[in-house]
Amino acid sequence: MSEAVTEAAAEAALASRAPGTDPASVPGASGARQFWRRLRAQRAALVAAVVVALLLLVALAAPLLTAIEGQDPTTYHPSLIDSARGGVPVGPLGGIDGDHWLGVEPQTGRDLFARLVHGARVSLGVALAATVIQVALGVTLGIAAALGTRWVDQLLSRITDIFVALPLMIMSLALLAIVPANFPRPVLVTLVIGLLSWGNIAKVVRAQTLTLKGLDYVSAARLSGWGTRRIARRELLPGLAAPVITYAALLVPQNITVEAALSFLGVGVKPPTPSWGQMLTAADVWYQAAPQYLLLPAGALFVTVLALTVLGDGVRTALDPRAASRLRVGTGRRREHRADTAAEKETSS
Amino acid sequence: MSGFGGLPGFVLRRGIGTVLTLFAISVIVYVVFYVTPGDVAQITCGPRCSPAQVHQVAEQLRLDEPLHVRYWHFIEGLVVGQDYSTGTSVEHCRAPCLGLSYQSDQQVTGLILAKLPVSLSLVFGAMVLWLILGIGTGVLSAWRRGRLTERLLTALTLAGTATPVFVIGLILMIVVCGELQLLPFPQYVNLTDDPEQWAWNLLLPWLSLALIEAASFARLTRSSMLETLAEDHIRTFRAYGVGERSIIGRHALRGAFAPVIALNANNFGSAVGGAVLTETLFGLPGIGQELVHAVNVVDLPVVVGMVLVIGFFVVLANAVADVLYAVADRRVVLS
Amino acid sequence: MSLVDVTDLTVEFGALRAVDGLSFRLEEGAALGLVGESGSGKSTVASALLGLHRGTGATVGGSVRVAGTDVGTASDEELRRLRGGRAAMVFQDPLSSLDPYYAIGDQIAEVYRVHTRVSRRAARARAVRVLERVGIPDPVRRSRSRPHEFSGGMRQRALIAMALACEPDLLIADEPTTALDVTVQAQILDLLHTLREETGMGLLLVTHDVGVAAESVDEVLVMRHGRLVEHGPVGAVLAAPAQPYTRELLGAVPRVEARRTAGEQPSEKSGGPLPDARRPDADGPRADSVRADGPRADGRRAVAGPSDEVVLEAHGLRREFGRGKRALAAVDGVSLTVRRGETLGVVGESGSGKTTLGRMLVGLLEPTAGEVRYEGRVSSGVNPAVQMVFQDPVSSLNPRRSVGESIADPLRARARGGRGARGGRARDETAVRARVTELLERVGLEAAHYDRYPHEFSGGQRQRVGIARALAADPSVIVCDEPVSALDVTTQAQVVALLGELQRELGLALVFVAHDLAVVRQVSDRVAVMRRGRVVEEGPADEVYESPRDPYTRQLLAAVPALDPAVAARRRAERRRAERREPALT
Amino acid sequence: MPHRGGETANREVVIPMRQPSLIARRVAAASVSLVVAAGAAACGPEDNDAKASGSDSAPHQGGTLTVLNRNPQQDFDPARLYTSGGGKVPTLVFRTLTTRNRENGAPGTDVVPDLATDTGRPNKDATEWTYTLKEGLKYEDGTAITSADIKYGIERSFAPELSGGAPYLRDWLVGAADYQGPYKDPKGLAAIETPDSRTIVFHLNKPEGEFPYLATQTQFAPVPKAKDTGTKYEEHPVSSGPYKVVKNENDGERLTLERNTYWSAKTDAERKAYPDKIDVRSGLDSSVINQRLSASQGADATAITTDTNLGPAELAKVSGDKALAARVGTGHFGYTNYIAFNPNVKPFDDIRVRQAISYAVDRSSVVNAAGGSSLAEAATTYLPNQKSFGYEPYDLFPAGKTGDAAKARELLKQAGHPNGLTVTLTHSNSQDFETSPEIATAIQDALKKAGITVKLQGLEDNDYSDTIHDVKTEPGFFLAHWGADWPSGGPFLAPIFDGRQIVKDGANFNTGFLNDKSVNAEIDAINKLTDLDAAAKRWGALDKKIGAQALTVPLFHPVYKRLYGKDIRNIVISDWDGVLDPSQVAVK
Repeated sequence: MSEAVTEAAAEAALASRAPGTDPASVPGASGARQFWRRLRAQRAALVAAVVVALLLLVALAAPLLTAIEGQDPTTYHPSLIDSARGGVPVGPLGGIDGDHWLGVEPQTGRDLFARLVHGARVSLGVALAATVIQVALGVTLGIAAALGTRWVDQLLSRITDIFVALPLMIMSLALLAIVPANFPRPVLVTLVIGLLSWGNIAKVVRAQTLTLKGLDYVSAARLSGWGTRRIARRELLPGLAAPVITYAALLVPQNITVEAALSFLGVGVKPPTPSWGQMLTAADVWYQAAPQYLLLPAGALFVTVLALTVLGDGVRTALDPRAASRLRVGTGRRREHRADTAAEKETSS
Repeated sequence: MSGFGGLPGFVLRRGIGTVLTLFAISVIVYVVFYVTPGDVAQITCGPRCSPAQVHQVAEQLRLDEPLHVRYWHFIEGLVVGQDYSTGTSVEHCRAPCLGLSYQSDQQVTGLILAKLPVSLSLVFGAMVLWLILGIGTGVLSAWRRGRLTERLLTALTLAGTATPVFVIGLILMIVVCGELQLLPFPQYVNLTDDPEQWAWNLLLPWLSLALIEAASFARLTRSSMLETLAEDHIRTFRAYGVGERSIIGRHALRGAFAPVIALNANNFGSAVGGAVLTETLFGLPGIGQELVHAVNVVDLPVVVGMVLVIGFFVVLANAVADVLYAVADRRVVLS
Repeated sequence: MSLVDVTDLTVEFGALRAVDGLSFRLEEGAALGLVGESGSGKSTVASALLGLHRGTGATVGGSVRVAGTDVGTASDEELRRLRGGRAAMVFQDPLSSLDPYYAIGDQIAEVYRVHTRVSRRAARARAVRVLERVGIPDPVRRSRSRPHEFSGGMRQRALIAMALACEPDLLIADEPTTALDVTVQAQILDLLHTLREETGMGLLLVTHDVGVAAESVDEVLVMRHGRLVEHGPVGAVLAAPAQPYTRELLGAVPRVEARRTAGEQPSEKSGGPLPDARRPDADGPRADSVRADGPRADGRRAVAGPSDEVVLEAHGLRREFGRGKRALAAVDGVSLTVRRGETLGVVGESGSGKTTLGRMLVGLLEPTAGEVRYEGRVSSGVNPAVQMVFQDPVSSLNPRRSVGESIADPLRARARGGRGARGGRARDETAVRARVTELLERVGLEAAHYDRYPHEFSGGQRQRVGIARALAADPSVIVCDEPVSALDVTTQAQVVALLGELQRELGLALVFVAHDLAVVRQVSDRVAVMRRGRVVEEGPADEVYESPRDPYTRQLLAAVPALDPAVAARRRAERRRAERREPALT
Repeated sequence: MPHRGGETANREVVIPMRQPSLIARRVAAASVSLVVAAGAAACGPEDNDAKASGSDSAPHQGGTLTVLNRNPQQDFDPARLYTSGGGKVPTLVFRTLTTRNRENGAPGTDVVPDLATDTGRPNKDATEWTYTLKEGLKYEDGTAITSADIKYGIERSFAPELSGGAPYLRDWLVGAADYQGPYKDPKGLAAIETPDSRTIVFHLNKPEGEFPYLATQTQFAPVPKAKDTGTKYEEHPVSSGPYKVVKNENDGERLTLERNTYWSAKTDAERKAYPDKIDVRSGLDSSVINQRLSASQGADATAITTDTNLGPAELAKVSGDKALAARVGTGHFGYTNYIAFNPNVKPFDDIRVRQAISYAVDRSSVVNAAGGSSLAEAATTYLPNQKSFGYEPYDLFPAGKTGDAAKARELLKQAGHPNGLTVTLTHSNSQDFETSPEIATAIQDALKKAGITVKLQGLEDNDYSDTIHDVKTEPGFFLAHWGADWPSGGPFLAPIFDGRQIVKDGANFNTGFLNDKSVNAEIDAINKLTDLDAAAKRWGALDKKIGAQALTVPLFHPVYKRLYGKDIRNIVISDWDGVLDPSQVAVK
């Protein structure tokens, strides 16, 4: 099976090569606490984490926010647009004023702030849910391929190749056309993205499990009489956390852009449910007549993808012990020294 | 030990693997599109056809046969070729024959041969650009790691991934072709007819497709170079007074070569099909655009033919990557 | 003016002071050995000579003058001219010290062209000459092959060739032979010796192996915690060490000529704790510190010495890797027996198949042919009665689970499976925890360590956890795969002693797989010597060591570095004569 | 892919963009790269400013006309084209018995002779029509055009391999219902007689006064039997018009036409054919097309488009630039977008509910969703607002500018729904701004005020047309649109309201299932008339009579606004199809 993996996969594999000692670790701290300490040490990742948290909050509290503004994403305001000139918003800066914080949508006059906020709900929701599906499928099939017999490995790898070869856009078009209309569209889009593009993460997990399988502590677990299932759960899964989380953090922004592309092809989320992809598709031709109609969703998309990717990089560095040492985590070193001397005194007293 | 001993065996194994994969893809596509709603006969016959006429068209396109019979014809066509009546005469479609398009009665193989060069020239050109842009930025940010240039470049590359192609493409076109009128509006010119015009017209589509892909290459080049710089042999060369420039240029960059090949293969493969957005935006008559159109009118032969072509390129790209990987890093034995 | 003049050198990494006010001098053509355990700062000193700490954030105090250049104040340009031009360095791990993607010849040529303005072709010719000089056969063809196509020994020779390229005045060798087999190590040390005779080059040899120092240097300097302990001519220091630490260090070094003293040597009572300082350059796991009050008698004094009842047998074991014509037989038909309470030593160089054999005995690897019998019955797959202790302390314990959890694994597995002979019905949590605490203390650790994580322990402590985990399954046989080769000599002695005690106390059968002949002799009742997948000689330890029948065994024993310089010189002469008769170059 | 849902559907005319659903969202939107300036030359619905400044200097022969289109000239075979009035590009190659009058505005909706000497001579009850060909008509290869070629051309259009044409020949010609084309039964159609090489007689199974209109369609173009190659004929059809096909790449993606030397202006008063060469390029994105036309660089200066409208976004820009606004051609086409009811589905069986919805609908937000008042005009009548249709303005259920919520609530109360109603509006997911989600959401919002909560059901394009045209699955309340095959009330009202056109087991267009004896009789009566103006008046009256049943709620008529290159001369935009006619245009 071809060992070629995608960029994120290659990075993830690099990140997880030697889980073991690392000079920057703190005694008594379990993996998780160290992870947070290393993550906090990276300023960019911290800012990104805050931004992502904010975005999630906005997505969740969308109805509340629009209620505060006193608008909703679907009411038309014909009075605010100039019908003779193609429906361009009348007010300055695209109709930004007291009760329309970010102006009004051309042609329909719907409130842009409300649509943007509700759009976040769909775009982020679809992206996160699709990532969960991809990770779940990728991990299970990846581990099964690595731990199974040669024949199982060949079969699963062949299936992975097929799914990687299937053009995502085209198959989504077909699948989205087949399913009857009353099926909730955002859920359908999530399923399509999730079920079609898990190939790459499966390859990463398989490669990583193969390396872990060779490590002594996994052989020791087999010696102590444990079955393959328990070994997979207790020994392998924790080892997979680093590459999988790293890869997932890079999948989310990818999924957001795929949803936008599907909307561009006319098969994404259907009106009246707003999504950033949909707004972008409708807005890009208004680039000169009503620029803010394009800049808002494009800006939102950019900030989200930027924050998620920076956070992803930060997570990868925090999870990879070797990278942590490259980080020269300043604060940790002094405390660590004190802890070591304490440990020595204690053991040799 | 070198990877070359296994090349003929490897090529044979991958060849069989490719055929199996493509066979599976064709079955999946056939089943998925057989179920797609939309009465093909009605679409082909036209909106105001009487039920009798629709039935005649369905018979002529052999639509009323069950799925497995139609799939058998498809395989028969691939192996032996098919005969189609054009009314006045019988047209033989030589093997490998992918059938006729329901809409245009053109041989799908001919359609693909006409459209493939467009998609390939788009994707190959974009590949060259995204490699230069991506690796260049990657090396620069690895060289200047920690300093301002690196942060700037990383933010720029992230911007690339964050904006969809149809936004970048359109704005680029409006600014460059419309207002500044530096470039002509993209209009596909055959490479064979006029290479200079061909490149001139494709410059903008190449740029917008490359901007998106370059970002992931920049990030990968940077991280694998940093990884290589932490290796022991870099310390050896430093201990022998070798200058920083050649350490970065000769050794660190060489280390990043293998992962970059792997990523390039994957991106190239999916770009052939995935460039549909760029093709649609710039009106390039490529495989992606035709495929999306065919999906809309449920033109099964065209859809199956083109998905197979795209699938073939993805699998081919991965196989080539494995060989290059083995060449680049002799320690890898071709599995 | 001396070749190297170091006065009051201090090197600090943040708060850690790796080298603390060290001063020494090295004259033209002389050879100085820096000896010390991991974390003693010896490698940091070596790197300081070439100013490699510059730009890495370390603070370097005192002055270092090498071949007339003051490294501290030299400009980057001057420093670059020094490095490789006047002083060259050879590193420990030959595989990772060369660029995997370029041919060996090109890499040497590249270094050569940094210091002398010559054409690419001339530089490559120079590379071929120096490769030939260090004894690489067919140098023209080999200069075009890549590092991974060379064996360990050949790669180290290539690195030495690289150092020779610019004819430096000083060669700094940082643990040059640690990663090599003993026969190859002997050849490399001989090579260094002949090269020094021919070029008059000065040598600074950094090693943790006192024997290696004895073989190749004029003076030796013993270091501990970045400070000088003792400095003098090698013969005097080894014969009559003045400092207590040196004495204790030499005492802990296993001698290949010393017979096995059955069981008196207690496992602890090392002369006071050996505090280990966490050094960034620690090139091995930290020196171990052990509880002072020794193994508590827990009432079950098993019969001492091996009984004649056979507990584990291997018949015609064979294992192939790879498919078709490129299949490689790692183990090619091995039969041996292990009796209860007895230690079988399996010694051999890397690639001899000893580890594969160990894994087959334990059931981790399915043999291609032949079978393993436990107590007479053929056992296939994992057998709880046969456990294993692994070599690499880093990867033998799951970093994400506490030490106590890892040890409790076999107990919980047997409780769940209910298969074990003495496993009670539902072993509840407290019983498991009590048993684990008992095991922790039995191997010299503490109950409190139950919830600590592997990265908080030294190499030696981790091996003790590995042993505790093996004991938790109440095995009758433990296969130890290079259990101590990753540890410092003092820690090594303690772990070996612990194994001996456990064997006597619990009547365990041990299979001790290792490449270090001295350590194997110290622990084994019987010894099997392996070469290229076959057992070339087997028998009682003293017989095999004192009157070896097989020429390969003789060659192995001859290559073991002697602690007495005079003996070492005589052996080198013998080897050179044997060399001329039939070059056994791997 | 033929346009479905509404039923003018000639692929080539493409009323505002029959775009495959994937890029359809571009239908009205394409961005133009000009700086927006205040002021507007936006023209009112009535007058169309075809007399742009460009046409003052006299047009000359020569040069190359470029046509930038989004949809390819697929199946460029006279038998397969479904055109209105012979189409834009096809009419340059295929002359037909009669054709549309090539003049601006309303006169453009008349029928004039083309290959025939007159528009046809009917017998007294218009069941038999005779035509005589002009003298000296030749094909591109110099051979003479005979009446047998016209007969063969029509017969070919019945072959299943060459499907796609209009249904009228099948419905009107005697014994044509199950004829399968010359390949299956070579003896041909008895209903068409060719007594000699220049006369041809058509026998109809019922009176059809508007037969001359039908004779404008490409099926009436001559095809020499010797040169017929079945489905391959489209690659190089034999031309009878001013231009011949030199190159046809990828089934109409790129079509190059050059002068047909054997065509003579003497026998063809309608086609000017000034340019020497015509380069028809397609597959372009609508933004690109409008960009190029506005920039007018190089070859684009002499370029037009026959299928890409200005979108609302561009309109907002164009109206700001005087020079550019002058290069916008405005055209009207007989087309209506409306809400359709299925009276067999509750609660729409109650006429008061249908009336309540008619009152409540807010046409201004619908017009805005369709691109604003410059691109769509509110409609209260089913027939389009053009004289040729016998347009008679009426507004049976006046909803005013933003809908009459009070009247609607009152009617609902009477109908037994005091506290409002919940209904489901079915629409297509393709963004073609007729049955698109945007229009549906506009209606949803409009009816909210009248207490009617509307749930939306969006179907994929193919799924949508199958569902609304199948008697068993037709929803109760859905968006639809209809256009004329030719500018007369006949093709507009008959298929939708004639009881005998209800099709049980196939594509049914009589969505209201109206089977009113008096309506059917009136349709037959009008069909008898050969005086087209008289017929138009009676169609207008019939429209009002049907309107009372409130089976449909007319919403808006589209207005075409299209750019053309700065060097384009002699602009002619008729009301027949509202599109700039390439046969009249000059580039020098």
